[in-house]
Amino acid sequence: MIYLDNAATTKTGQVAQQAMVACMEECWGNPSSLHTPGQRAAEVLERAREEIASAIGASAQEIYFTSGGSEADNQAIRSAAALGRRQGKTHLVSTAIEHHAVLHTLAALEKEGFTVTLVPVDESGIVKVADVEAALREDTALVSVMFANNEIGTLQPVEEIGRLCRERKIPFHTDAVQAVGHVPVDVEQQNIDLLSLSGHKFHGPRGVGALYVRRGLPLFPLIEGGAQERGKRAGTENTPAIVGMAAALKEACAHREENAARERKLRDQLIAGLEQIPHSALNGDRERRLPGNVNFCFEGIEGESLLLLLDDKGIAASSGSACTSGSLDPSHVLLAIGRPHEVAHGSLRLTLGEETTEEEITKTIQAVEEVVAYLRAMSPVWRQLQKGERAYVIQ
Amino acid sequence: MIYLDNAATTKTGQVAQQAMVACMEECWGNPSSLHTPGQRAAEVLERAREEIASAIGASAQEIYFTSGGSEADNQAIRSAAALGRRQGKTHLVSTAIEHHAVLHTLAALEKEGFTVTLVPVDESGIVKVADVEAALREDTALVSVMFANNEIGTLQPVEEIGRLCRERKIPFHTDAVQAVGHVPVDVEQQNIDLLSLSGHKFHGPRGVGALYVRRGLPLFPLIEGGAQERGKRAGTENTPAIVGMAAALKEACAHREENAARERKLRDQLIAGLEQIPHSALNGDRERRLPGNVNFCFEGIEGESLLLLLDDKGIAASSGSACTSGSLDPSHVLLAIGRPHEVAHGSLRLTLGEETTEEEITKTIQAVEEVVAYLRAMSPVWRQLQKGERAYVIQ
Amino acid sequence: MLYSEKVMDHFRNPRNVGEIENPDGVGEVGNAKCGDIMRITLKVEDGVIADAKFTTFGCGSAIATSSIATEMIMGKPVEEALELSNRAVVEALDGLPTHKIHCSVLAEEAVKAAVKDYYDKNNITYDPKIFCGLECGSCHHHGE
Amino acid sequence: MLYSEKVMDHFRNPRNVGEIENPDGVGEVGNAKCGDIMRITLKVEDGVIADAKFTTFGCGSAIATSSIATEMIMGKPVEEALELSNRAVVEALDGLPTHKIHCSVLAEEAVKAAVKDYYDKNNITYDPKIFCGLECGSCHHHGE
Ligand SMILES: Cc1ncc(COP(=O)(O)O)c(C=O)c1O
Ligand SMILES: Cc1ncc(COP(=O)(O)O)c(C=O)c1O
Repeated sequence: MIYLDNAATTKTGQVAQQAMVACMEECWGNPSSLHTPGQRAAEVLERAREEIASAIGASAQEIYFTSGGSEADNQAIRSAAALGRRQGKTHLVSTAIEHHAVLHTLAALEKEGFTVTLVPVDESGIVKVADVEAALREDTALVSVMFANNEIGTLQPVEEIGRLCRERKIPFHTDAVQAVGHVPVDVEQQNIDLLSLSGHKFHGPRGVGALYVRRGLPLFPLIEGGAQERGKRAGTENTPAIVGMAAALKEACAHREENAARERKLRDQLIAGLEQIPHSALNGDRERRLPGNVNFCFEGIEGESLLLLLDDKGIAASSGSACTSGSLDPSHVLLAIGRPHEVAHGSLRLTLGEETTEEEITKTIQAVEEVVAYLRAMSPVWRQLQKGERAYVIQ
Repeated sequence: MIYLDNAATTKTGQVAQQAMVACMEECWGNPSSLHTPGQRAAEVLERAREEIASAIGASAQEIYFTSGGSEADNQAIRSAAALGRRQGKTHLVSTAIEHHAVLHTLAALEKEGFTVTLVPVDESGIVKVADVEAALREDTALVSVMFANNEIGTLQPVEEIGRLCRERKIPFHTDAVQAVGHVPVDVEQQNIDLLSLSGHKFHGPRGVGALYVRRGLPLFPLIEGGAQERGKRAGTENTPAIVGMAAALKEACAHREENAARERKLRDQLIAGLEQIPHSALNGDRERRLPGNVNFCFEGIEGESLLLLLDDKGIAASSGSACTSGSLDPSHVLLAIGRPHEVAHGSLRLTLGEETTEEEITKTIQAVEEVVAYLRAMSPVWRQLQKGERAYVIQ
Repeated sequence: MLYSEKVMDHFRNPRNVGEIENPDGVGEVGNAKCGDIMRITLKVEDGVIADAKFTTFGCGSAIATSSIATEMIMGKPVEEALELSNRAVVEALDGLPTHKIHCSVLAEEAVKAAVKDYYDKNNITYDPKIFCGLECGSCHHHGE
Repeated sequence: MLYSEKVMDHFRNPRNVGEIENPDGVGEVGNAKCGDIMRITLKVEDGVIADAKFTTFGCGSAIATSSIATEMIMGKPVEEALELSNRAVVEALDGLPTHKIHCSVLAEEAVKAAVKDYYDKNNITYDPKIFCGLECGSCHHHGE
């Protein structure tokens, strides 16, 4: 199996698994308990908090553990909105290409009386700093711009947007779920006030994430109950998963540069290979993208059948993002970069990992070529394109 | 170490750990991905859903996985409240002894315009069905009564309250976090519409739980985003933990009766032993309590010092519940059963597990006797009681 | 698996792929914007469907439903082909995921459109009601 | 650990537990409702604290702060004992968790109350301001 869906999830690495099992065996107490097993768990919990903090240039008291990236996004946005509401600020700014955890939370807030401005992106999938600036208002309560897009891998100008927000004292959130462990992230340098991350995107465990909240910025709970996480997130702390996530992130950061360099090289080989396919186009910026992300549109075919046939050939890929697979609408990200509906349906995302080899890339190029040709042969759209009865969207 | 804090958390059992590791090794794909690794994960996820459902007499489509008991409680209550609001119903009924995940959510809703009635309990810690009935109004949107109390272990008349609610078409939620896997739970027979459970209370993993929602009852998401859990709970599914929880629950249910019988016997021995200590009193009902729960008040001493000294003797216990350890207020549950503040501060919770032995119980009785005597010897309150300068609260 | 073995079989080994030259009836439904287009061509001999071929732009189940639909109408009198229901297609495939049911509707519509074309070309009169709904396309099935 | 080793040492091996018979000064602060009561008794010789003992109803840090407070005032002139601050108690214990700081306040107050009692019994005049706040108890520190 050639696994090229690392943006959907990564395999929990041995480092993380061992840390989890050790924690379940040795430090399984409830960290809120005062007895020795509880306090032993509290210690490993706080050590993990320090490790996560240091990986993003934060301090431990600024880290709140959550059940994953979605919860972190929801809490960050709802909390900033609640704070804004108290100050009479009910305008929220974000982009058209955010993850649904952000977009749907914004949509819910819109129903609750907030006004949302979604800044568009250019055809390479990058938001313009000036566009964000133009969207800011006196009553803007939050700006949320993702660090790296999960579909097309584009890296956003987070540092500059953060600076804008800092100057205007507007809280700035970034969904860094796809970035942390893969590209340099530093909340200080990048002027970030709120940041979401998720364990399973860097070979850590599933169902655990963290929200960074700059010291001094109020945080409201999304899940109410016990006094865990300094009263900001109730629920018995998931110590084994937290410890596993910290171990995985430490490992990812230790090898970040070498992994990124390897992936970038393979990524560019893959892009070069797929570009040989006629009427294909890379989605997203060629340079400013995640080291492991490749995303293409192929004219005349549809993505699901493409990925199912690749699966038959032993290649695990995706079309759009995993969590929208139940939907029939084409990717909002591809529409946002200007791909027409019919082409947006024909997308393929291949996301590399540390384990990806050059041989796998060669095989993948070959397989995609074959499958695209096969599907085009049975596509009425492709026939029309070839007969000139329909105009090519991708030249 | 004699571990008598199983209500705070249980050790993740071998059954659950092995299921988790197997899942992380074999079925680690994202269940929303269409490729083989994803679909393999989707299959084990759905099998786990069926197992959890069958353990509580539900069907698989009625189970939504969450990050634990707190999230399930929050979502159940907020969802029922949102539904009520649409129907012009803004009255919520619960009890004075609920877990903070319930009480704090209700308090938050109160600020949002809901009216909350907290029904009191009698001195044995059990809510009267007639009192719940008297609290119901035309505009009652939800009744939430916990199945078993986490501090004093009392079992509530869930089935009868469920029947009342059913007759009046009021959604009925029960926080069954302490009950599932320990006492018989059947959503059909017990007339339950919404039920919360949490993996780590029956030797399953931490950070995973489930919300049962009766078919036909609308459910609103607490965490927005991807289309996971049929659009009701966003976030990449925590398959390894879910599979681990299902395995643990299956195991717990398979041995439930024998475990309960053993624990009940040891529990009663422990109660009998501790009652020998002068001016001590059992909290909660003697019969209608969890098989593993023992909770005492000792006059003239304070609980934290008691449990720290027990810890020094190798016994892990708790005073009040684990997640309120940061608080200085005495337990709301002990106050609700009529213990005055000064006595409520002197409580000790000992919660047994499958591994608890008779020898451990004997040692524990001995140790508690010693520690209580030691602390009383240095307590000014105890001196006053003995000199008759202060009246005993517990005879 | 998302799809039944039957769906995967028809997806992996689609029957009757292609385009009949000088067909007696052509039906094309769906649109590329919605992500599925099905085109069915028919050869009719003595009122019986002697051959049927399809081309499809669409997801796995779109390909599978077109494939099985051509199989199901082959050798049948055209009036019987008209009775092919999306439900029959779903059953023949051992089920489809809920959000893919619209593919079976599309397959039914493609067959109907091809038969209508055959009727029209041959001046065969029919009750227009039987083709009611064909023109609406299927986009509204997409939950938009 | 929740508590420093120093706290645990004073909790496990409390110094000066007990009640001095015929004490020269007695201070009792806190109340059982709030979960802590500290009682300190003093023996004063030539204006110097010759002996100090405590009894405490309370949590681990309440016991530890009482213990160390008696140690810290022992052998000191009473005026110096009056200068014992809760901060000094916290420092001597290598810190206390935030929600336990009130225990150190209680220890400071218990010492002050005992000295005040000594002053009152011996008709020693003092500026009442130095005992200001003593009567309020410590319940308001509990975040109620
Ligand atoms: C009765 C009750 N409800 C809810 C919870 C919260 O569960 P969790 O810690 O899994 O969020 C607990 C335990 O912590 C509990 O005992
Ligand atoms: C950019 C982005 N944000 C948020 C999420 C949600 O994270 P999780 O699945 O951990 O809730 C994901 C991945 O699923 C993501 O890629």
